[in-house]
Amino acid sequence: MSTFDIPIGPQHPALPEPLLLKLEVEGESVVGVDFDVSYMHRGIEKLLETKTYFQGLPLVERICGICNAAHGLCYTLNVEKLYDKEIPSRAQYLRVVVEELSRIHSHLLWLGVAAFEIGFNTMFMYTWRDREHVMDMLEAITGNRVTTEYSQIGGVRRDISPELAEKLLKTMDVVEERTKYYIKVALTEPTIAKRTQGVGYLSPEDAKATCSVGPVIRASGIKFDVRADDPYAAHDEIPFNVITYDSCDVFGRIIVRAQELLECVNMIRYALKNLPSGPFRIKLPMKPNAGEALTRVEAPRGELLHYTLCEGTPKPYRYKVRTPTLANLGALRAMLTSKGRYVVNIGDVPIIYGSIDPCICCTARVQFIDVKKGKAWTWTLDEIRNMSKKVKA
Amino acid sequence: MSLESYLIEMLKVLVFPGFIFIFILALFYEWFDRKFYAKLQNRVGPLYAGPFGILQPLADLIKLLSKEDIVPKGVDRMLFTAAPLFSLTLSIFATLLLPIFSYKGILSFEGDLVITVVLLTFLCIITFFAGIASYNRFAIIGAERSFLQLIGYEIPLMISVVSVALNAHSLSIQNIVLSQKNMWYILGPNILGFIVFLFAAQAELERIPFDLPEAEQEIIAGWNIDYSGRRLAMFRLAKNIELVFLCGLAATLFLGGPLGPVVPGYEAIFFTIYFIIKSIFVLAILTIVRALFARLRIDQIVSFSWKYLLPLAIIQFLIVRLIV
Amino acid sequence: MSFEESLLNELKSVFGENIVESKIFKRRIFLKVSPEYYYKVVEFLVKEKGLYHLETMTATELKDYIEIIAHLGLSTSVSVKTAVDKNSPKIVSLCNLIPGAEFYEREIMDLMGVEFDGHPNPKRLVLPQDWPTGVHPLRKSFETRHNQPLRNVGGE
Amino acid sequence: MEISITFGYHTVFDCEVDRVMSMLSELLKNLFKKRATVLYPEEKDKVHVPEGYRGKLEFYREKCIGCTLCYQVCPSYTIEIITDEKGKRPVFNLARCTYCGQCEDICPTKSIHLTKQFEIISLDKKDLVVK
Repeated sequence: MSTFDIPIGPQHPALPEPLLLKLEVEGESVVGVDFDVSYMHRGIEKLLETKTYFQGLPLVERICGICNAAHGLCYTLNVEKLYDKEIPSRAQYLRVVVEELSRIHSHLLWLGVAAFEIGFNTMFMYTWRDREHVMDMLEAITGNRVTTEYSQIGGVRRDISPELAEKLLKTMDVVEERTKYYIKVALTEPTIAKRTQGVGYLSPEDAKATCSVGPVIRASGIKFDVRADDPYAAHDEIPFNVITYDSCDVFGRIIVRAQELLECVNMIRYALKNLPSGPFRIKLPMKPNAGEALTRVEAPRGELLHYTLCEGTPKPYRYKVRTPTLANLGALRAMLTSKGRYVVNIGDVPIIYGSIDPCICCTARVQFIDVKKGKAWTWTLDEIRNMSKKVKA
Repeated sequence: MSLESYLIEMLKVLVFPGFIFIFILALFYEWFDRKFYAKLQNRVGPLYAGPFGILQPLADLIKLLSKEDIVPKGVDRMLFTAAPLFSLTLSIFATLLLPIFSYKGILSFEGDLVITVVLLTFLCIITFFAGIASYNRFAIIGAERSFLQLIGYEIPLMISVVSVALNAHSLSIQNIVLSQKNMWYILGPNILGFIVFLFAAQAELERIPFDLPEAEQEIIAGWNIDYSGRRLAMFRLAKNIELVFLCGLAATLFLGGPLGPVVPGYEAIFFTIYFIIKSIFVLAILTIVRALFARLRIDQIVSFSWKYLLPLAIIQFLIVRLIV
Repeated sequence: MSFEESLLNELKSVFGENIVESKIFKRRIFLKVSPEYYYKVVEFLVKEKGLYHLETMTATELKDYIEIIAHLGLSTSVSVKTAVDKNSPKIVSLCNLIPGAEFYEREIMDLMGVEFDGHPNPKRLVLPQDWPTGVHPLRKSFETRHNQPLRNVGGE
Repeated sequence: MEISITFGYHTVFDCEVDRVMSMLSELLKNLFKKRATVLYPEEKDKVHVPEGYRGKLEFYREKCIGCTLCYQVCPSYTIEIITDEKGKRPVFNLARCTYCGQCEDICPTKSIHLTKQFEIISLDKKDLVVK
């Protein structure tokens, strides 16, 4: 049978962000795939070199809207390593609370998106409705729904009052109840099982070889979680289980994420009960010591990595961000072109793509709109207007 | 034929229960479907156009009609223009067979039940040609899928319809309605057939879990990807009228159509009300099914039809055969 | 002796003088090796020590050379640094060893202009397809337009 | 509950009813629930803004000592320092503000405050300049 190419993206209803998947299709089954992630131009790494460490924090938080708490946390932990100062443990606990809250909101959001990708609109509406509870709590604690800006260099921005903690615990009860319901639906609903079991197979060997991270590798049965392996903030004191599942398919990824929600709820409860007293923030000078630092954080999508090289100036000499989606692209290719057990159907592409919880804006953060050197590149507004006239005529 | 009776016939076709009534009903059904779907999902649904957003489908239709007419390069122009027209006319024609205000429809003859099934198949074939006409990759896949789906659901649909006909000893809709005077078929032996018919109707209407030909997340809009403006409006209207037709057909075949207790002299009004209530009941079930499931894959749909729907339909047929 | 120190000692006993520099942090070792031994050190760590997970690869333009770092590791991590020439940067690719290195190397290729020998798929990844060749945004010679503060509205 | 019909070893038909039920009962429950949507522009009183929300910025001139710390931490060049009769002071251009709250955080005299007001749209650029 002859093959033909199907472009999925850069604009496509199933893709929330611009990515081009060039699928080679034989009838309804996928035989080849190629990516292009170069549609989001932001240039954040270069931009960070022009800002001081304090100015960089709000920018880093905006790399990704969904896992911004993880980005902010990773950045602050990373920069604090340059100072050689002890950070108060109350701040570390509060950081974990907000990080886990944002993980709950991200996983609930992902559950909705996954349901949407397989055409299950009702589940999509329900999960996003229940996510609002978490968003409200984030807003009450940090002052904003999405860009939390909670973790600051030297501690956290605000303390949690006892009333707020009480309210948060109550919200956790709601979240736990709803999560249990979603796990039940995911396990029992026949169409979800049909659409996800055996789909997007990623063998443990492939998962290791492609260096995939986060729920993707854990759903292939490999116990790898930065919170347990390389604990940061207060994670070495707060107990939790690393969830793994060995079905190696999309179904496993749903179950892993859903079970992780319950773990998050328990971690928040533990952190709030055992919250140490003391200051929640110390002041640090604008200028860190020279040196290099590297921090890994388990973002909702997987291992997130920040690296910085400082030459003793207030501005970083080099700042590097590696987001989980970039690490999972190789795994995505392996899933989409898996040959033996299950040949991928066109209908499965959205859910497989969705199963890595992609965030292309994170991945392609290192580019530019404003370019001086490339000759034909600095178009002024008038030039663009002229061009559009030409196209019309 | 006298002028007066001629005029009455004309009124029947054009106003009630013909074109205008069906048109209004189609828009109302779409509104009901959307609002009920939203309610199930704890949302608001259409809200601003008219009271409770009841005019929203009309507003959508007017908006689409007033849009620029675009024919993409490289399409088969004739087929591209003809497909929406055919789709609309066939679906309107089909509704004329429904017994809305009396025991029979405007068009009624021995064997009209066969025509309804034929029309349903034709509507699907038009979908296929509409997709093929636009020469788009997604449209071709959508068209392919709509045909594959047809292979799956058509035979169970026919068997479930035939077992009703067998029960009534007639292939005419009028006789089927009349034979339900004592007991509706859904309460009698035809409950399985009703379930099969509902699933097949869902597939015919391309709604979740069988909305593969136009699966938004997979192939964008499937066979109607290139249609816009007036042509899309016609397709949408045709789909809504098909919805009326299928709900009405289910109500007629299994729920006794327009039958119910009436005040003598006002049969037409009562019959119409009963018919609408019953078909809205069917629509509500269809909407719940839409909210209940995720979309199946194409191979799963075909195997679902052959593994579950067909045995169910055959069992239904055997039950009816034993009774009659 | 902590696990990091013993690992470092083992590395030093195997590679001896080729490990130019080393630093130990909590659960992390920074190594600097000569370019010839870069692949061999990584191979040793992946095959012998089971550090199959490549976290990422970093390229930084320093004053005299471009520094490439391969960050390997699960719970204890090793960052293997090496230096490549600034004018014609070229280094062996890790893709044969770790297939997951492909995307990180393509990213460095785009942004820093380092060539990787033996890369299976040396195409653009993060830069637009019509980006001018030979322009690498993360080089220090590349200037952004907005490196000066924007003109402000002031008391207008 | 499970309905299944088997001939010999072949399951001809099986349907697990309670599988579908968990979703169906939730659907029907929601039918009688109040909608979750807040019709925002109509029901403004229902929008709950918590204490400490980072909204429109307020500036108290009498407290400011002109230390320019806010200028140094602002990531998006929102703040410009000008000199008036009392000395140095910031001027904020909210069109550029990202509402990160760094200036409020670092201000030693609490002369900058982010209010709960979140509707900041204006037709005039000058309304967005806080003096």
